Amino acid sequence: MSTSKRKHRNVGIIGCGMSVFSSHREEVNQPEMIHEAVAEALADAGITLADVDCVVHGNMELFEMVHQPDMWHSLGSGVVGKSGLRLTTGGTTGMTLACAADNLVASGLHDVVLAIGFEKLQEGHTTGGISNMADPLWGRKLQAGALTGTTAQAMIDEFGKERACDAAMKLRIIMDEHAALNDKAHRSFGLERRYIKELTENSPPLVGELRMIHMCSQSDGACAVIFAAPHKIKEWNANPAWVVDHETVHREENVVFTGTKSTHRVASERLFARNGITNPREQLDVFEMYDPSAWWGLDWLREFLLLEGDEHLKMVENDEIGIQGTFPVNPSGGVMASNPIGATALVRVAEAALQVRGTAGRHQVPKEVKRALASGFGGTLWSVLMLLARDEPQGASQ
Amino acid sequence: MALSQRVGICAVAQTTFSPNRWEERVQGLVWDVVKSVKDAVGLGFEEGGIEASITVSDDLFDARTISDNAVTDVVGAHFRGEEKVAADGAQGVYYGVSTILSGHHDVVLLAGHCKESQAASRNQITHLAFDPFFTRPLGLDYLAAAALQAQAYLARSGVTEMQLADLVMRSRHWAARNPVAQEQSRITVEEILSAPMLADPIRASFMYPVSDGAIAMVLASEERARDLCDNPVWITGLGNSHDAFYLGERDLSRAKSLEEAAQRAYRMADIDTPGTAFDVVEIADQYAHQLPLYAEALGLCNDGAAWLREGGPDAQQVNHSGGMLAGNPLMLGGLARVAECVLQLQGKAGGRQVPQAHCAVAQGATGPAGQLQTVVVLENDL
Amino acid sequence: MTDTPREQELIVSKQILSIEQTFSTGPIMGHFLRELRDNQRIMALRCRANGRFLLPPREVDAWSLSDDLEWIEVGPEGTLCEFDVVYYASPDPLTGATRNVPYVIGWVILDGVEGLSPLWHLIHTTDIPALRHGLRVRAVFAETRTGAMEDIVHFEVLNTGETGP
Amino acid sequence: MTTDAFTIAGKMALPYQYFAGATSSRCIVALRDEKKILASRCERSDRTVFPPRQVCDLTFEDLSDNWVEVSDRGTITGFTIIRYAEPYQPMAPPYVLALIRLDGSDATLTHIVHSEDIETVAIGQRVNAVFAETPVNNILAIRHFCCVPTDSDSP
Repeated sequence: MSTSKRKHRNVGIIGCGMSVFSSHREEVNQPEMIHEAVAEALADAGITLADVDCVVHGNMELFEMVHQPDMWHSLGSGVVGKSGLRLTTGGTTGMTLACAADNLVASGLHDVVLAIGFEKLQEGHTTGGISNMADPLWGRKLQAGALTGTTAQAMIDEFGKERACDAAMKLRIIMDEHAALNDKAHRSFGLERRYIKELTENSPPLVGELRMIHMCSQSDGACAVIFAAPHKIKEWNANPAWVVDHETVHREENVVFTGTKSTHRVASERLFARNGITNPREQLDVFEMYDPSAWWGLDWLREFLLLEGDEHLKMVENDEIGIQGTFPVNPSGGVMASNPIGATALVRVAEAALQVRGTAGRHQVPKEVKRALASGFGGTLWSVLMLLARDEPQGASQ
Repeated sequence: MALSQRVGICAVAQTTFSPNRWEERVQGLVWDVVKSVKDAVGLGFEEGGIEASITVSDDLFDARTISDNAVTDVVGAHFRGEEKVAADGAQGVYYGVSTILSGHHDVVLLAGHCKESQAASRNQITHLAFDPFFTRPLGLDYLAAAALQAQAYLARSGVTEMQLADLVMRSRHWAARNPVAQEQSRITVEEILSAPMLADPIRASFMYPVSDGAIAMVLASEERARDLCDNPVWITGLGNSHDAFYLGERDLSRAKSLEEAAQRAYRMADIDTPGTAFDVVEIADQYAHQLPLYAEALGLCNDGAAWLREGGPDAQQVNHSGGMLAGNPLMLGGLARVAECVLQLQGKAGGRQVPQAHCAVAQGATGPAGQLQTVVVLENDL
Repeated sequence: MTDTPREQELIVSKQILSIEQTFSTGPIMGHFLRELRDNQRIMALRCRANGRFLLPPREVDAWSLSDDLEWIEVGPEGTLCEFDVVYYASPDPLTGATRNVPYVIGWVILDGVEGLSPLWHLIHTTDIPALRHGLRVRAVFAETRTGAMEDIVHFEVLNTGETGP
Repeated sequence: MTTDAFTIAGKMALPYQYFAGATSSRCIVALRDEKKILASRCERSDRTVFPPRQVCDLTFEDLSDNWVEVSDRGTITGFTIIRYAEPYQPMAPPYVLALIRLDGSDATLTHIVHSEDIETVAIGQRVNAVFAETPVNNILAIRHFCCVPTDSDSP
């Protein structure tokens, strides 16, 4: 796993599309919402449906209770007459789709692959759907979706209640400020920094110190990303974000929050070792993190960036993670702004690609982006990372 | 375009298929086959061993969000990579090959499971594949869709009910020689034709039986495959294709997406004359009429009725496994076909062995009336 | 055909979708659940390869990939190592019914378990603010037991004043 | 075989709400209130399709305002007789489920066909739509299609 891999051929992201993200999409059905993202991705890439060879689709069946939804969704995905694959892995689904699209192009099996992540959470019961991931014989009666207060409690124990709560809320406010710059964001509340303590205290608790305001949104939405082979990128004179590498780290079925290194840290260690990254904060220019809550986002900064002690708190306290900061995190507003679960991790890849391609518009970070990192989260603390770059990677065998 | 290198299948294992494996959870079924293939290639999940796992299962069949989370432990995915293909298992082979050809992995575990017996009925699951406003209210499910397909195909081809009955008997004949097959007992024409009509022209005896089971394989790059076993089976062609969703917008008497999938796979494998190219053919015949229908689309014959009359299935060595009519769960239909091809090409097919088999084709289908079709071409070193 | 979206009726279909299931325990969970039901005993599996305890027991130890496992009786008392106070009312996906809140979920290291292998279950308390790591708790078994996790109704907090390791 | 294994009866049950979207809603409302069948027309693929759709699945042309009213009469192009029972079926079996090509178009939809003698239903059978008497917000706003004599009503 830590051995250096030689990619058969390079793969670039040349088009990104997102539907409107909202909790109310009564005006479109599922394939129509998917089509919004697909049409935008094709337009962004400057190609047409005829140029696409293969469509990779993913979401979670129980959120909408549609079996093998890529069948019905072919009405909006463009897959008819083309190759198709469906992969799903939970919250990481979007990132798995990106890895799959990268594999399918790099393998030579397809030149142009369209990855589509999707969820229409308004059509089902999100927390109930997530609770269904627990074993029916032992955890399902207890599980409350993806809600847990254990990270909040651990951070309070480690850093003291006031500092931990303020840092979590500061991160939440920064994400809200970013979301205000992103036209696609589902929600931006206009949270004000001067009310940091009141915002925490006045928000209803969900589980322990995890409060409503800390939690990600519940969104309908689709994301489409187009991956292409080098000769197509040249032929179309496209503006690519190159896929450098990716790493998937799952964890056992039973959730135990302690006792091992985090999957995030392990994924980073492996990915960074393969790609010569010794100082991620220096060598990476922007990070799109799958941050399901302010507490997890805060805690995971330390894990993904291989930090120790309270460095991650300082990054937040000193505004380093802001769009103007030295290490911008989620200039899109992240998952607390928009969370159509099966699309969410693919949105992280799309947003990282937009930053690398310099096409993020109002939420483009104001510095050169040579390398961007994107993360996906799901399952029982599963982690997937993808590294994107402005310059074409060297060393592909073809 | 031809594949840049070959990917080898080094080991396969299947549970016996059974109408109700009530005594095992899916974890137990999957562990049985994973352990078997892992031992066969002498690898674990340590550095230099199996690098990643690809699983095949379905959240609705498992009644579980993230059905692959249930098998994380038994596919060796703790602190490692696992990706789930939520479609017929032949799609898992398709994806598995791409993870190796991309250069990302050298050795990959593929493990699929499905317990059809868990839900009250399979139809209640496949009903939910239909859209909520225009097709679900009509009570559509995959059985109803297959019946419309069967009616259209029989009307066009002239294949008779008696010919379908012969196919069921033929399935039982071969299944009796396949130790993992579910329906091994002899059955008479009278029994087949007196089985209840489910949806004309599909009788209960023409439909694949409710089945539980698991399948695992080890896939490896050309270089590693030769180290891992003496006779790897090479994947030389892959193709898949989607048809339209609404049944009224397809010619149900033909399998257009299978024709396209086959063309893609054959182009890759450099096969010009599919009618004579294969020593082993494995077709995912969820319903008896699909065997001749899909044989036409695979280019094995032009006229399914004549092909059946003239002994085509025997001459072209189709479904010596017993096929899906002998019982495989829906998610594993194509994967079981690939598994049989591997066993045949490795000379491990016992009493159903095709002598001197060199080239095989396996087919799998996903969705209503085979909307998504997958074709895999396999060869051995001779 | 000139309707604006605002004026247009948008059709919605609301339903509860339900499919009856027959869940298998398999021999491992089956043994665990039978012991709960018949003997009010909590049985863990210990992996002979690495000594790790599996609770609830599973077919294979995910860390060692070994299925060489032995049964060991643990509990019924233990120590609370983590807990969540849940205020959010979510539906029980096995029944569709909405759960009552607040309730407490705890991770309990049962006596006899070596290492960090907690059992996840409900914690019964009338004093949520008093909950803390290290509290001693004990499994309370149901009068009528069916061979399910609910054969343990919950863990009750012991008023020993004692805190575990 | 002795085993500690046993089985537990359970269910998977959750609430869902599906949205038809603006395009399909327009069609369903027309079926329900005006007893009209509105199909979508794609000039580029030269197809008239029912169920309607916002975009053509083959060409990606925007069809959201490309409505054509099609006939409520048609011809059976394929059928089956459903004889197995499931709780979600629209009526007690046996009943005919058919593919029906509507007159004057290539729009072919799936629907139920009512017949005095279902065993005589065949390809080429002429049918017409019978609309539901009470409002229904899906395809069952057409209650079913009914067989009509072939010679009296040629397309």
